[in-house]
Amino acid sequence: MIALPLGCIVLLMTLALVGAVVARTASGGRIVYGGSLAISLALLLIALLSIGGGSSTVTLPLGLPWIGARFQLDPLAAFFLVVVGLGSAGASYYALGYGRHEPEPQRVLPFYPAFLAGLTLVVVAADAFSFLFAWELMSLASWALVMSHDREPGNANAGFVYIVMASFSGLALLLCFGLLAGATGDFSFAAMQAAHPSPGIAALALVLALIGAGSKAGVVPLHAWLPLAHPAAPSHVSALMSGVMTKVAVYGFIRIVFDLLGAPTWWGGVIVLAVGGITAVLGVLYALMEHDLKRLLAYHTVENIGIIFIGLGLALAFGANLLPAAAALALTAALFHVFNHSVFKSLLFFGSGAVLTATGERDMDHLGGLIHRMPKTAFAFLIGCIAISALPPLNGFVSEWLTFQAILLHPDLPQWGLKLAIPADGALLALSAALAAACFVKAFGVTFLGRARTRVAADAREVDGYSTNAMFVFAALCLLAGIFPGAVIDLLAPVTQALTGAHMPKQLDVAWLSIVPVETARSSYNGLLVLVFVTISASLGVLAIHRFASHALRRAPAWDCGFPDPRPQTQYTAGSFAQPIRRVYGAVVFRAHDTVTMPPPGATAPASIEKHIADPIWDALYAPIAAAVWWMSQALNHLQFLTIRRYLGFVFAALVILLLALALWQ
Amino acid sequence: MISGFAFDVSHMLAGLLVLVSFAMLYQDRLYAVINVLALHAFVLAISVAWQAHIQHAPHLYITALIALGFKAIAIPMALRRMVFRLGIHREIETVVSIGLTMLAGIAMVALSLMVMLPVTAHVDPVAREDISLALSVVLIGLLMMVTRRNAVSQVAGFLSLENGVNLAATGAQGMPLVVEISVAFSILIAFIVVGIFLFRIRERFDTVDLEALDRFRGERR
Amino acid sequence: MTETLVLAIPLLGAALLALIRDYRLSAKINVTASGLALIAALLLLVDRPAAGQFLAVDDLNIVFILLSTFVGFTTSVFSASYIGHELEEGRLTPNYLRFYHAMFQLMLFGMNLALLANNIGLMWVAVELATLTTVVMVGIYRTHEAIEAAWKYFILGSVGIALALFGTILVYLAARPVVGEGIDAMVWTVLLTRAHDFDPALLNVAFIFLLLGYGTKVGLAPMHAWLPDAHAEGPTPISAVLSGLLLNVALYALLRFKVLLAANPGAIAPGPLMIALGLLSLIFAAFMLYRRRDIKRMFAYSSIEHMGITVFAFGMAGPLGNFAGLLQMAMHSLTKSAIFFSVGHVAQVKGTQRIADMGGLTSTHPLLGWGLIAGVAAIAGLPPFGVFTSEFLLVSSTFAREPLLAILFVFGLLVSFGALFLRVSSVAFGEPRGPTGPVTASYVPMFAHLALVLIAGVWLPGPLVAWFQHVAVLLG
Amino acid sequence: MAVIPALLVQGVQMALVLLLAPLLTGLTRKVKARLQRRQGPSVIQPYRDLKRLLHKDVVLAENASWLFRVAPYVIFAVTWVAAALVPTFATGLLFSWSGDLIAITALLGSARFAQALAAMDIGTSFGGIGASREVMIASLAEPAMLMIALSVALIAGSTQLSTIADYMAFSAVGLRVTLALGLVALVIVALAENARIPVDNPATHLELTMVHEAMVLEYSGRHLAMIELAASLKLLLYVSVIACIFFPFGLAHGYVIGLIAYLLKLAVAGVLLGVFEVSIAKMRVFRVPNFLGAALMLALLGVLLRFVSEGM
Repeated sequence: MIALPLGCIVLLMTLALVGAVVARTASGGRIVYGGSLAISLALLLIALLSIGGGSSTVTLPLGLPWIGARFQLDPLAAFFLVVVGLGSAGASYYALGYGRHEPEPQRVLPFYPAFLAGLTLVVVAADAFSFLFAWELMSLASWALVMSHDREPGNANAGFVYIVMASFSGLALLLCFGLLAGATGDFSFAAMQAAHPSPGIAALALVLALIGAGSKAGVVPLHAWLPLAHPAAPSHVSALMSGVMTKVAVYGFIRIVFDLLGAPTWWGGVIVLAVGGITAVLGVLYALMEHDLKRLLAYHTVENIGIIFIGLGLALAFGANLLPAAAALALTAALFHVFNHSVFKSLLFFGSGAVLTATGERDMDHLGGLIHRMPKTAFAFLIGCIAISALPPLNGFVSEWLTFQAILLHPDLPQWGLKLAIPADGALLALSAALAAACFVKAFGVTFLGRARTRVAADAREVDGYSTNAMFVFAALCLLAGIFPGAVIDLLAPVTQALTGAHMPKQLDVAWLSIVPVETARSSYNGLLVLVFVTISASLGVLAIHRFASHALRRAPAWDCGFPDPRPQTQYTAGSFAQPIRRVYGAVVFRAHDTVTMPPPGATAPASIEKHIADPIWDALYAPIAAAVWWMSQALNHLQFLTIRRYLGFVFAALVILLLALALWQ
Repeated sequence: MISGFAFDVSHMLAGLLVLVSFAMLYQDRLYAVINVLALHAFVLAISVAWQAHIQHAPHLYITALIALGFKAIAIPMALRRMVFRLGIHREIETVVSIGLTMLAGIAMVALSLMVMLPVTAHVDPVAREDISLALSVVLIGLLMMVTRRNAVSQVAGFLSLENGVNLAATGAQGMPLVVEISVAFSILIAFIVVGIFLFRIRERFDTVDLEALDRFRGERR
Repeated sequence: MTETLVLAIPLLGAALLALIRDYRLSAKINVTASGLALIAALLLLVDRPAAGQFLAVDDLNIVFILLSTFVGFTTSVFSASYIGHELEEGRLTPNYLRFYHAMFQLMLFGMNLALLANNIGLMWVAVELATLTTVVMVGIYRTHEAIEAAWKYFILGSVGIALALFGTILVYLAARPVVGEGIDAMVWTVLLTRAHDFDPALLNVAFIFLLLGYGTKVGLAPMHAWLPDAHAEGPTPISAVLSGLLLNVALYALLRFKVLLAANPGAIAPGPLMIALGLLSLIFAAFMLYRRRDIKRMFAYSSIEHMGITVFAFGMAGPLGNFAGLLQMAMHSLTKSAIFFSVGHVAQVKGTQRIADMGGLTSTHPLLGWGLIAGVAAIAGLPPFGVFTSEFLLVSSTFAREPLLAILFVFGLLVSFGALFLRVSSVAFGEPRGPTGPVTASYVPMFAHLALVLIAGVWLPGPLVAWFQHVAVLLG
Repeated sequence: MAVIPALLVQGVQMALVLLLAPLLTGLTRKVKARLQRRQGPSVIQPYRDLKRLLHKDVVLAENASWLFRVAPYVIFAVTWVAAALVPTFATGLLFSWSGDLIAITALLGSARFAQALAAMDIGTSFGGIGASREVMIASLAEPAMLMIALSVALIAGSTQLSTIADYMAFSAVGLRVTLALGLVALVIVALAENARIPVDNPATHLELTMVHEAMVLEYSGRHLAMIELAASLKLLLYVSVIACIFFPFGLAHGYVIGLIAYLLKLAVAGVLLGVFEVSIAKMRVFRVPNFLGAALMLALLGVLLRFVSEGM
């Protein structure tokens, strides 16, 4: 089976070259995106077919000469290949329409298939070299895509932060693999699995994997590149980066920590839990402060990565205490959320891309009322918003519910650290879910509802069929995964079986298609039934109204307590919507405060309000590092301007010091 | 085996070279430096000739001749003319005071003895003395280059450094290619001296003072 | 016989070029001679001559020779397309071009001689020859800056070369009691077989001098000062040759002596010294990259950085470390010269080397711009290029052995990575700045180098790996 | 086949909550009025209100979208389903396992989501103010609710309300710190979620203090009826949840006793709520977070203290 994905990768690489050639032609976009779509669908099919099967490996005479390039398709890889295939198929299809608006297609077309190839290659790589090769290739290709709109202000900075962070993540993983491979230089995953590292090494490797894979996934505080890079890239690429690439990073973490490291340790779970909880809450808080639609979505990716890591941390904690069933539940929850997030985040980025195409705006405060002008986009985006807010009956709720069920199993754990950490994480998870809902009320409400705030928003037109179809397909997936979660859970069974030695009970056998994580008496959920219930109740309500109530309907100006203001500027904006939350949470986290300047009574000057928000992580971590590097480079820079005599002095000093050292040593 | 007398003489000559190096370090006038430089090369020439004699290595006489003709006579003359023609200040600007420089020079000698004497225990005595004193000369030459601002005196420092290396080369008994090496070195020196002329550093930079030369650095425009 | 061809062709070429006035013809001859030298070097693969007293070919230097002749050849092709523009601009006169071409071949001769030499004295002489020729080339524009750069290069190089000679003499002194007087005590092949009997203390002192002496030519901090200016002020083909070849030649000399030390059980391990200097160079250069305004000077600092990496790798030693070092060195030669090829044309288009005056290159000159980006990505250690392979091996193997060193090393890599991308993205992206006229460039050398680096990143040929592994064992 | 009767009981449950909900609201209002020495409207006044609203025309703002018109039905349906999932007079109803306490919380979240969006749809500043305050309050109330669910589930070993109620009714649970904290927290959450004093005032007409009322400002006629009914249902739901977790008396003794017990519990709750509301003043909006934050902390503390009480 492994040969097929590799074949797809070769095809994608070829397509990248073709893309470079045909980029400037009229049909270039169709060729590249059509080809990518076909290959992605093939990948998806291959992955779905092979997820239940065993693993198949192949060694090619490439890469490091003495071990070759190894590739493997096991259940874990197959599952993530599903995510990659699905995400890239969607993005490619969407791009068939969206890509037509690209001003400089030659900056996108060659790199797009290469990016897809990199994503796929990471998942199937089975030795450290191939893995990192693919990992960095993925970063490089996506960097090129981030830089595709290079003349827009801020994008250069975005690309810079992104590539440096990507390199940082690659180097951290490199150190991690160096640790796992030992001095022998056997970098194949098989050898690493066989070599049981000592606890100290395993601990360090876990931390390095968390740093390396985490910074690519967007774990706080290593998330800084996401809100910069995602908005800069074209929207179908944003969808891929957010929906798929961060998942591939999660894959890297799972591969290293669950597969290569061997037996987990409980405090490893504590670390991952802590990081996950903080990431989830901070991610969503950042998102709430945002008024750029794509940045908001990027911060939500951070939040969802946090949720995934909570699940992974739980799986580690349970796994370390030999509770495989609970670990399988937690891991299933995490992987389910991986799938879900890739679907709804792609959908949301498609939607934001559609808005961008229609209006040229990403700033929500310049939008509004798009539900009238772009009904299809609005509907699909709404589905995405509900899904990401973890509301039933859509898919986001299911995975968060499963995570909660895993949290509920924590009294079985013996360690006090975990007993205290897990409920706290539960609170953070709940908080992030509630805040996410708040944030998407804001996102949808400000962008699509109300009245148009600008001319461009008022003149927006619905986007092309490819884009809307792509959104509808993903919206349908959100619903399907929400009402038939058992199918996804059963699909994940071989994966968790391979990684934790257990899997959740088979769900499709449960009556009424409910899902039952442990046993019926404990907890169960049935998305389908909830949907049917709600539909029936709503229908009953509608019927009753039609039967008994007045049908009359009058259109009139909005009442607004009697003094409506015709100017759309008086509507709530993203900033004003978030004001209560900013005041409650932001005052602590972001040192947020509003300055109101009131003119004295009688004066005709306008009052003004100014909001101040600091980014604590940037200020505390990135800014000092940047300043230190800058200071250091400044401090050393005068060494460029010395006289020859002084340079000779260096040589002289080096000589004397070395001789002295030698004399003393002897 | 080399006799005690031969050893004494070569030892004395090598010591003399170190002494002359110190003398050069002591000078603060350009002409004086050039004179001492000539003396330095002269002592080297004698030393090399002595080595040729005791090692029965006639090719070393060529090296000695090069040292005498080229370094002791031609180069100092060229330098003197240059100082005259270019109107270079006769004073040498030193970076640290002469006294401190001398102290540093003594430290260099101590260092070279400290490094060399233990490690050359198995080498024959002539080479041993020569090598450790040659190292002193090299280090003092480098010290001279580092503590003088003036290009000509830096060239003088480099020449004395190079004389030290030559001393070591000839002291190493039976070393092949010594002549070739000394020729190659002479070319290098000629390049330096001619370079100052050819690049017309005076014309372009007003002075051969390297501090001034260094002002023209690409990054400070 | 073949090895003399490798030497004779450039030497004859130099003589011939010294006589020819027409610069177009001499450019062609230059290319031809370099190409012939490359062919001769390739012949060495088939027919490896026995080691003589003066010349020898073995697994170590054949890698260097091939690399050297190849880069020499591609640079001559690049130079042919480069100098025409310089003549038009009036930066060079036909007379100077004649001189330039002759010197180019002479320089190649010097480098090949240094690589082929089986005699430490001969090698020293050859390195000095190569230095002198490059000094002249660096100063060929005769601007204030060029002369200053050449002068700095010359003085520092001369001191370095003198120190190297002192070290060489000490090696001879160490060898003499064992091997006996005369030429044999300076012949590599002989030295190597007898090295275990040498006086280790003497070898230690010798190594310090050789490390600082040849290290000056390698461009290791704190002896690096000549390198940035020499790269920035000379003609770009010379920058390419300096980075791609001369540094390697000096490194090669250093490696030879390292092998010698490694063969002596009593000598100090040269590793720690090389690691220290390598790390110092890497981190220092990484920080220096940030404030550069001149694009060629920036890439010169990047060369210092990479030489630091390479020396660090050889210092770490072990089969993996040495392998990584060799690969790093080869990849750096190819990549850095490719970068200089690109930068050369960029500077010609823009009429300046100031980074601030360049911008939007991928829009105005896509091939140059993307070529530059590919080169920078390669030099920064990103796949699919070969530097990634060597840095992968180096970091991972170091971390398993010396975690602290690996972290410092990774720190340096990251800092330099940031600087390179910071600068290159301002050159390659954004609003176009500066003149945007067409360029008559030969893209073949640049893309040939990049293609090779790319192939090496994906697949290393078996024989090459075998050599490298053999040499890695040899290096201890 | 026991499905038919089971389905029937489930249907009764749904009808029951729908019918009783306005009554509870009316009872509370009446108690409040009497305590304020007013006559107050009849307890069945909410039914009359609904009827009147149903017969009125809908006046729709000009730029209202489909979402604005669909939202009332969604809110109503979702709240109704959630209410139907809570055991009222009996446990183990047919569909009770289709959603647990977490799902119920999330369903209410869906209703709130729809409500807040609808409030934003017209593009008035009052809609915005209501929605933004509502989500702020919810952002604290919902986690608190989930933490309560967690602490209860840890004791009962289930998040299924039926199972919890059975466990609470039959096992020797005793008085536990966790439960006490959970009860206090749940009451706070219930007050907040139902827009009661001190968090919000269901009867206010001062715009700047409104939360829930500000959101429904633009609704009229049958749409408003749906929303009012949903609000009543929600109040009933919370009372039911509190009753079935903390006061599960009568649930296990057959439908009749269960029903009587349930009605009694509702009556007590309605009176208590009225008494509470008249005896306390409304808070400023920005003191609400502290109030709810306290609930969240109490619930979390309850979870953590559970280990302590288990150790005793």
